[in-house]
Amino acid sequence: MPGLGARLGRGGATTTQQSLADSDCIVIMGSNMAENHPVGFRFVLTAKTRGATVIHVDPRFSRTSALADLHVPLRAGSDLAVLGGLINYVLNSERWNSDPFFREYVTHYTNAPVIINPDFRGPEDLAGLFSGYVADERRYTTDTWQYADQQARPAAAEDQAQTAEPRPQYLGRLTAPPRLDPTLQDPHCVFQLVKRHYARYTPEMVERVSGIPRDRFVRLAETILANSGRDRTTAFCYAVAWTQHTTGTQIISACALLQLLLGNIGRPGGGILALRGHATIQGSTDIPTLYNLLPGYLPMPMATELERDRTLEEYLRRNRPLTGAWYNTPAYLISLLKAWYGDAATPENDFGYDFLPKISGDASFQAMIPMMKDGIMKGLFCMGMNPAVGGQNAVLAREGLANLDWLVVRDVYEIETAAFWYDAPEVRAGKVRPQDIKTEVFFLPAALAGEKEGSFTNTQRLVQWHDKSIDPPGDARSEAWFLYHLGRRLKELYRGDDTAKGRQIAALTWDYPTEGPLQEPVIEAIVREINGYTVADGRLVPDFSALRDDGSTACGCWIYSGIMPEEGRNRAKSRRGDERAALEWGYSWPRNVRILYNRASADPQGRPWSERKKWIWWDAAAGRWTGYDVPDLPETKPPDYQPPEGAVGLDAHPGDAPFVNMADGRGWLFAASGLRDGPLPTHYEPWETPVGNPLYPEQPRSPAAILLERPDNRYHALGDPRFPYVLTTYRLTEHHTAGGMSRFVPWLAELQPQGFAEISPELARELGIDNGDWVVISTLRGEIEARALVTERMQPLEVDGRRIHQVGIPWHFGYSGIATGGIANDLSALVEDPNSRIHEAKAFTCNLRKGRLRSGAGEERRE
Amino acid sequence: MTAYERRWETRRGGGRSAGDEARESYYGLPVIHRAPWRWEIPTYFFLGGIAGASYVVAAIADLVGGREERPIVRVGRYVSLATLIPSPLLLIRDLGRPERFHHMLRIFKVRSPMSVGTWGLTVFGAFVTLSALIQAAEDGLLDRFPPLARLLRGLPRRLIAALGAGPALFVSGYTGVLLAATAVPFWTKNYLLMGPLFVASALSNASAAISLILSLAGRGDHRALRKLERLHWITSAGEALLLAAVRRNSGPTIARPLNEGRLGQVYRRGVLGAGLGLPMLLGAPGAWLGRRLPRGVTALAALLTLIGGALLRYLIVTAGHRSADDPQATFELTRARDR
Amino acid sequence: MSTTVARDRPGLTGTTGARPGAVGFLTDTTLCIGCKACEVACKQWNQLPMDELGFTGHSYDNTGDLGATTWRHVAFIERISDEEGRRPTSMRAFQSNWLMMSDVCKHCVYAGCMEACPTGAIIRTEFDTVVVQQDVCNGCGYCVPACPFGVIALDLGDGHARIGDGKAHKCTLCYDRLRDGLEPACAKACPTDSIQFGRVEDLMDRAQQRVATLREQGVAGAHIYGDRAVGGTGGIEGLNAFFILTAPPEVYNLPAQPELPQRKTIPASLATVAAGLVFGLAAVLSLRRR
Amino acid sequence: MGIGGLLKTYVGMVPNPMSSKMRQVRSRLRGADVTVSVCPYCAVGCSQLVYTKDGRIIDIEGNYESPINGGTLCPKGAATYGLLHSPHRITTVKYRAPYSDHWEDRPLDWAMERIAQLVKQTRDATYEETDEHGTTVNRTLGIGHLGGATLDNEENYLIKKLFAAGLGIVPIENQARI
Repeated sequence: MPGLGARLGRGGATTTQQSLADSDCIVIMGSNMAENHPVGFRFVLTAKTRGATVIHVDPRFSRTSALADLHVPLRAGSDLAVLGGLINYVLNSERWNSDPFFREYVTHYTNAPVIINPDFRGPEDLAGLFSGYVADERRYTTDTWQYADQQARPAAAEDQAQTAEPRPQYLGRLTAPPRLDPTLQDPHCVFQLVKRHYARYTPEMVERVSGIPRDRFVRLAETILANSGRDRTTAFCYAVAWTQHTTGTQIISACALLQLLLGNIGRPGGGILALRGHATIQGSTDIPTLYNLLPGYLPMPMATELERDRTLEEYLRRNRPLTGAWYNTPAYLISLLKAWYGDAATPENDFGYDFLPKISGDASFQAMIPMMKDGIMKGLFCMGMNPAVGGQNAVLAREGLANLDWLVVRDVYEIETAAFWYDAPEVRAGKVRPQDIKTEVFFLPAALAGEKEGSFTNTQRLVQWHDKSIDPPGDARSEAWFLYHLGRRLKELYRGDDTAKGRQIAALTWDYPTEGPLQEPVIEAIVREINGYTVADGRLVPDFSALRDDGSTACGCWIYSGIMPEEGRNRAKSRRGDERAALEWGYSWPRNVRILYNRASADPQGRPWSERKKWIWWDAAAGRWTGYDVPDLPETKPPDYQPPEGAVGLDAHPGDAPFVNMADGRGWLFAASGLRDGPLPTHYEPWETPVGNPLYPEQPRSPAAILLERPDNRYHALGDPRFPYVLTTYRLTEHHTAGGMSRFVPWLAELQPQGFAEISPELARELGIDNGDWVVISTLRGEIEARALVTERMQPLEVDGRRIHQVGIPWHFGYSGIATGGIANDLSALVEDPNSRIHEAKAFTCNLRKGRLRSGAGEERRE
Repeated sequence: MTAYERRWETRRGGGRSAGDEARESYYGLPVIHRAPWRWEIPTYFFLGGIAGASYVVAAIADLVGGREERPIVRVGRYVSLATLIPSPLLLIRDLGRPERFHHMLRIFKVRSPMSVGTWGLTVFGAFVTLSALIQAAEDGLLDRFPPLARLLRGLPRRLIAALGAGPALFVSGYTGVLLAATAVPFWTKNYLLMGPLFVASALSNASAAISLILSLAGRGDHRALRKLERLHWITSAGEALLLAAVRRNSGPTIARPLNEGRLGQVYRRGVLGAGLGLPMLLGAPGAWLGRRLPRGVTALAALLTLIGGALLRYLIVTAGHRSADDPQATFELTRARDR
Repeated sequence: MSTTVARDRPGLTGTTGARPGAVGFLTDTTLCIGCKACEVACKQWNQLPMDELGFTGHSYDNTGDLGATTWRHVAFIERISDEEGRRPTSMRAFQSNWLMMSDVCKHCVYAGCMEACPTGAIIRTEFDTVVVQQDVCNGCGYCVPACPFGVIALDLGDGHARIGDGKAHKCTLCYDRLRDGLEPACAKACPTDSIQFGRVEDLMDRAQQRVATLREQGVAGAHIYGDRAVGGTGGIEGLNAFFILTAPPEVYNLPAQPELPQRKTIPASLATVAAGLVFGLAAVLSLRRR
Repeated sequence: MGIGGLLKTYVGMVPNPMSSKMRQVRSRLRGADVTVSVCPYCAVGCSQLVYTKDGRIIDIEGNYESPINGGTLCPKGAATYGLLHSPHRITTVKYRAPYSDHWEDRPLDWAMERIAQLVKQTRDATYEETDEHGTTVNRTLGIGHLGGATLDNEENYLIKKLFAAGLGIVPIENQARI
């Protein structure tokens, strides 16, 4: 989640679900929490019963809205305009300017006072663009975005290689401490830049863009303001309805910006809770199955025009800041190399640095789909993922699968991805015949939690262990089993191969002990490796502070280091809960901190902001930070600490710097680096939109969005009359993602047995549609049919004098299993947010008519 | 196609939303469940009613009648037996678990008409059999077993008949109570009328059944026939009045099944017209003016009455189902009125 | 729809005839998020098959009603716009505009199904809950129309109940779990404590406080369904599984003031006997010797 | 029970003839083994208790101890038992030959060996030691991996380690971007 990383330093939820119970106001925006995280919603209701106000800002009236005090419907894709409006409203509000708390928090804990390079220009000056735009490459050079008086040029942010996670820490080298203006008056200081940038986001403008009536917006803003401050905190909950936009990262970072201004970060009942959708989607970013990351958010080595990490030394020069927690990057990377290549990693060979593959172009999920279709990718493993349904432009995704030489699907059911060659709509419609599909398909039955042991990392960075209770049935095996034995066989096959590819696999340490009749690898042996150990005696390290850059330590993922601090103590297994931080329940990275940046829960002098909101505080007598949580800074660093000349790492941060991962220890209202489409969140329309952009008429859509337009992935022009409706996709409580884990389960399938499209009675009247009628939804990518669920929960909005209709489609459904229906992603397109490379599924355009598909494809089998 | 899809086919217009469909009631879905009974139950109501009533007629004829009523007694007893025999079979056939029919006799529960009914039917069964055997003995059908025949002829015939008349009357009427003691609007709203209606209908059917046989047997007993016709006429009149009362008492919503559609036809043309009106018309001269009717007419009137009786049971049960399926009927019945 | 405003009836509101120590459910719809965890947890624990109703278009309710193989059913009623068709902005506290209610067997203090049962298959357990003994029920089906709430049903393998064992089924309030001191599956699963399990008198106290709070917060329509004023009327004397509703019962497809059917048994019997005598007399007069 | 009891039970207003079988009813959790698990669906991280008897899972419920779910579950979590025991669960290896129109059953061991061979073939055919500038890249774009967010952290670790560090596969992606 780069949106958070770029401003706060870590790409993870800043708070816990339990902490919501301490909130005075909870804003759920870009999320349908009650439906998609019902159990997490308990804490929202707890807060509500304690008197908190719950606000749901969403295009649809959902099960979340039904429990909210305030429902604010907006046009899908206008979120950033609303957040910008809130920022502007707050900055000009009487309360914010009169209550000293806000100014104190902002001047000490954020980079508001920092003076920025005077050459910087914003969209209001440059017709919707920031300074440094390279038009023909649709990208920015960020030199003008930098802090003033810094010699070194910034690095990562301007590279062309696509990073899913930003690297705010790579703010070059702070050759001089940032120049500050505590009065916040300097025209080039961040505060003034922010103020100027959002000046045009007035309530009137918000209404024109989002369709939220002025008074309703003011009610929203006033409620949030009234519930932020020394003694009150407001929390934001968001999910993929913010992420899945070409400006998704910036929407989220706008929220971070707002929460920093309101002094809600790092405090109980405050913060930003990212609600993630899979059991360990956080874990799979921490220990990434992502092409551009190494474990612990270390970037993959690059081989591009601008970034060429030929050697370890070059890599570190680019990727190691002198200040902040990332100063120890060498220790983290070299320990990782030792964990992976063991004895083959020596000082002489840069610890096997060359064994690591280097990345050049985009190889993200969206890029992989054309790679398959174009024959660049010939073999594919799918482990618990269902691209035939979940892939954007799923039609193209299935064409890609059909062009592979081989495909290995590991799952528990015969999901669409395994059955595409005989069951896909195009096959059923007779457009393709199995006899024409060359792909060699393997379906390997997988094991489920309960049939294997291991750990998940939940939405609040909490690592929890699940025990194994029985062996998996029949040929079903865990992924660990599959990978371990596949690796064993491959090492066998390459034995004696002295080419580079032979040496690479030979160097890999792959000697895990196995157990039981199935020869399962011992999972806790993997946890040992992830936690890290000293190479000499194999003793476990207590946490990442013990990691060294001389090859004496090995560690598979530095941010998880400490999860197994000593033999036989797996902290993911600790199961003693309590009412507050529950520090003895599971293990939360980093260092078991529950609320991130919690230094900000105390004032600059280290005292709690208020009795009601105390979390951690400085105990002068003991000379250490104490409280309910693990302090998210060096435990004994006094609040008044001032870094000596030439200090490095965390020693370079003063005692009032909560954001330890940032080069200057401050929360970034202005993201000098780490974001590819601008230092300040700016509202651009979704790539497909029925309306223009009144904020920046010359630049209606994101200038940096990454386009993958091609004949089989065409886009709708801005305001294309053939596709007048805004389409948004979402989940239902009763199903899970692409349905692989729910549409095959009878008890869930019966609850939502068939795909449907939700439309407003107003639109239904225009098109002569009654509740339950069949409708066809179409885009330039594909068309599907579905039942119409005509409901007042959907509503048209008056946007800039035009009435905009919105159509909603759950994207769970497919052609396999018990509950079936048209595939929503057959309609969506491949188009990327430049920072996270996520697609835009929450707002694009479509057409809708009464009737059915001629081909009958997508019809559910029951008929 | 699911029921919902069929419903959609019929809709026109556009803009009808899920909210609209839940405006008048919860998507028109029933509030209560209708009785799961199939055709066996109304058939039993019909036959069981005749069984009980014809025993009553026979018993009364035996007790207060003289020589010329003997045919009524004889036929009545046989009819009673004949119609009783299939009854338990029908009831068992309707069970979800027929092999467990004896669980009915596991307990005796006064508040459950079905429990009481089962016991009543059992007791009545004994009387019917006994009386029928006695009759058989008197008719010399049992002469092949002289001791048994002698024993039966020795029994206190009239005493048994008197004792049996109670359970008989019960069997002819408890089914009405059984319907009354449910949550089904049409049945429970008319709880004071169901039993009487069934008794009346049972008696008129029984007298019709007996006169049908007598008339077909074609023996010289028009006196008896005329008396039967009178009874038949009175009970039919009672039945007609009770039916009218039911319709009136139900009120427009709950009475809807009687007024609408095919069932409305069954009610008006079938039960009221063919089943009650016509036979009463045909039978009136015989019943009241002492006219001697052609046997064919008597037979026809009797036959129509029997068909009408069967239709009545079908009507009452089906109307109950309809009212159970109609949420407005239940709301009508249970609307909050501070009792 | 007939909209019965729930009037407080002095002496009856908040009272229940439940026997001391009786246990039951309080289903507080104002906390319900319509997630249907109760439906699934129930089917999981009781190993009930899925129903094949298909897509209904009834908002998010694809379960329809309670039946032989569905013992918890979440109703969804959309009341989004006001009279002028305006969508809501600020709404009344807790659940509003989209009503969701998890229905279940009411375990009546005096239960129509149990009174009707001729085999004694339906009994009142030591927890004062009403349970069908599957080894006794012979599927006569008389309990079905005897339930004023449309809860119990025969599984004849037709409709969407698919075992077809011919017997009557309904919520057992997890009798087997209670026997081992475990919380019923639905109440345990409920993420928002909309479904609460406990001793009826405690739950009733809690419900009254909750209703009071809700009314203070402006939820005028908030009321208890299942005390002796509403839902537990007419000789039912209260429901061991009762509810907090914010709209008239009819909106949720519940009868406002149902009656215990067996109340009719005695008057109906007397009327029948009377009729028997009248028509018997008629018979005597018609058939007497002259 | 005495006569009174008998009458009350069998004739009274509240008859209660409990069958002997009914008297024996107990929950099936009696004598079951229990292990602690985590819900495999969304990222809330609800703790679950998995009950087993003679090597079979008989029930999965929420864990009261958890500070997150405190015993509760959502419908998906409550259906976890159904996820494991669905009639649609496949427990044998299925193989579809190129251009074939049907599945075939194959032994697991055969499939493993065949997959290893295919990986080697494809890798050997598509491996890049250096890019056009002569920078060592040691990678292949010819093989891809999808998935991870539904697996275990340790499994994600093995995927990245084997596929990226051991085989030089670049396109490794999961649902984190979806």
